[in-house]
Amino acid sequence: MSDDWDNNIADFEMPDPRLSRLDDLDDEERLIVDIEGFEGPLDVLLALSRTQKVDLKQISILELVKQYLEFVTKARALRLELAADYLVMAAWLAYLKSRLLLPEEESEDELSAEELAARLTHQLARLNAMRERAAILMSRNQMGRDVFARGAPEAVIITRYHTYELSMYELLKAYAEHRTREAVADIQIFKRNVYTLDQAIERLSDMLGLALDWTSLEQFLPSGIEDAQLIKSTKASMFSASLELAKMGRAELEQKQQFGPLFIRGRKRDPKEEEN
Amino acid sequence: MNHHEQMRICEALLFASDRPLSSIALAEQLPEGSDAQAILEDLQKKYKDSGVNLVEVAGKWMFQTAADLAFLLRKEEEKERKLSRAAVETLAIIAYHQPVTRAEIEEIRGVGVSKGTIDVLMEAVWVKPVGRRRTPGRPMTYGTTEDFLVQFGLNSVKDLPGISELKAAGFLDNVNTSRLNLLSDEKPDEEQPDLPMDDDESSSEEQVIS
Amino acid sequence: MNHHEQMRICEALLFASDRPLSSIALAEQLPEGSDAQAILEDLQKKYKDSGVNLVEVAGKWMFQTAADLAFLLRKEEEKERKLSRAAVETLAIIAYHQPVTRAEIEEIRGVGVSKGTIDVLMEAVWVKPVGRRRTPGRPMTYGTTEDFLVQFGLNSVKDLPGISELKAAGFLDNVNTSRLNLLSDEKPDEEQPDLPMDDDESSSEEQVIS
Repeated sequence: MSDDWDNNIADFEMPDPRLSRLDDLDDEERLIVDIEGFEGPLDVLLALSRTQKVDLKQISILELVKQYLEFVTKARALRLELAADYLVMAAWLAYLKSRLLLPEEESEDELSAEELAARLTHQLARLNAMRERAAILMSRNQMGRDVFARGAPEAVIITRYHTYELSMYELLKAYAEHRTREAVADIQIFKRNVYTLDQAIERLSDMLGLALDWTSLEQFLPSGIEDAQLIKSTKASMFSASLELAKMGRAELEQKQQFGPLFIRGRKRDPKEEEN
Repeated sequence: MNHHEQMRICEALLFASDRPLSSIALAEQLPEGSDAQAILEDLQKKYKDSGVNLVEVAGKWMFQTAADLAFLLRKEEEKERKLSRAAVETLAIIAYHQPVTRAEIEEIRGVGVSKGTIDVLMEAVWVKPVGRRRTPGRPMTYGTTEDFLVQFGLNSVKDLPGISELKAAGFLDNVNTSRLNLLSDEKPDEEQPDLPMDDDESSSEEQVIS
Repeated sequence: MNHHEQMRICEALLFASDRPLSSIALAEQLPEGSDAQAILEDLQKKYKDSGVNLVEVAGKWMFQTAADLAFLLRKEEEKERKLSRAAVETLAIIAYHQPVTRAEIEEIRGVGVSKGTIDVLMEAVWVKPVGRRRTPGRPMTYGTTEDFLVQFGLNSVKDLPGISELKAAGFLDNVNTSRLNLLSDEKPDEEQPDLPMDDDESSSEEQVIS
């Protein structure tokens, strides 16, 4: 392919006459600067290469680069926020151009400029070929458009492997929908009706001031609670509160037997402890 | 247009039509002055000894399997059944999360799974019990079958598209955008190539607490 | 059972179906030792000049209206799936390059495949996931379906128009998907588990006939 490719570096000692050709083009021959109409830089390059009206293998990379850079400059003037893809391609083409114009350096790790250019040409030709094939494919006689199957098919007995009909599409769709639903599932956490530990400590310490003798903890439970859940919660919190107060040295606890009633009484503050 | 050409046209029209056609309807497709009736009779003769006959029913014409070959045709009521939505979703969850217990499926779906749903999938030979979970109660776990892979042209369940691939293919797109945002918020690009189902573990945290 | 009777049976079965039937499926309905292939060829000859032809698509057989009558039958008002240019191109790339990953499609087109493009092709049942590439990330690969072959009247993907020319031009070689490959000297992926075109599309999922 590189044989066909006609950008011999040696030819470019003098300004390439072809480079000036673009300036002579009529306006209508030039690519209209319309980014929206294109699907990315490769698409633009392909369209530009077509304006050279030659076999894609024969395109002049230098002219192509020139046209592309001009296109991008104009497009940028119109729309500052030109997509990064276009600018990356522009930068790369500018680099390619410079390498094509400069004398070739011997380098082992880098591809030669010709190889890079050939690669770009190949990519453009491949895209072009796929487009042509796509058009050919779509112009074939299509089932349901040009040719038709039996309009009123009759069911046939053929050994069936499956009784149920389900396509991959339906399966994936179902899972995706499930995932989507799940992602937004409203999580409702109901506020539980609880008697908090803070409430219990506050109530217990207030009441301990009044009862200095042993008193069953049960007696301190707030009255008038109907909700079974809340009663449980109150008991648990009051028990924890009693332990907490005992730990703080503000109450004493006593239990005569296992599972027996728990007695509590307030403890006078020991002045010595306070000092510590 | 000669007679043979006209016969071909009628033949094609009758073949492709999803209902019987009248000779008047056929005549409209033929050059003026054509004798549709004669053409139809010639066609009928042509197919007389074939596996398919051209018959006239209620003044209209249609192709029909020859009566003596009716045994080849399936009865209507054996028509393929469509899977229910719940079944499709359950199948998808089993495929992605296998081995999975019924309770886990219910947890993932957030709805109960009736026994019939799994039965239908087992009847279709897409799902089978694959073992028991070593947890209290030793619940049965389900997985997909060889037939499942065959049905969907997969080499292995690992070939099912992962979440990011579903997203990329546009499957997670069509629902509504606010939902999509929520979904993509959790983790932008979780690539879970090997086990597409693994990125689902978080679902257990979404249990309703009451 | 004589040859004529066997022909009638195949004729009836094929005529009754709107999907292609394999010669194996047909042979199952014939007496043992019948030469289904020979019967099918005779049937094809019988219908050669009719308005309906017996064609071989997707490696199977079906009756369809004669291609030269398309002008008469073409249904334009039908909600013909209007595919976007991107979708058409993507379809062609998948067809010619299969199995192909999304990244490879993007590389060939030089632009990202927007969400929904592959989705649309999968919804039309022309494209399906066919497996995973054995490369890092195990990307999903796509291929075409039997429906695709039927739609475009192809016997197999090997019959895609101009495939040998494309191959000769090197257009179907491995696609280097490393970003900005133009700059890098990376060799294309060595690993290409399934040879693009030698895969015969014969997944057994397609044996279901309705």
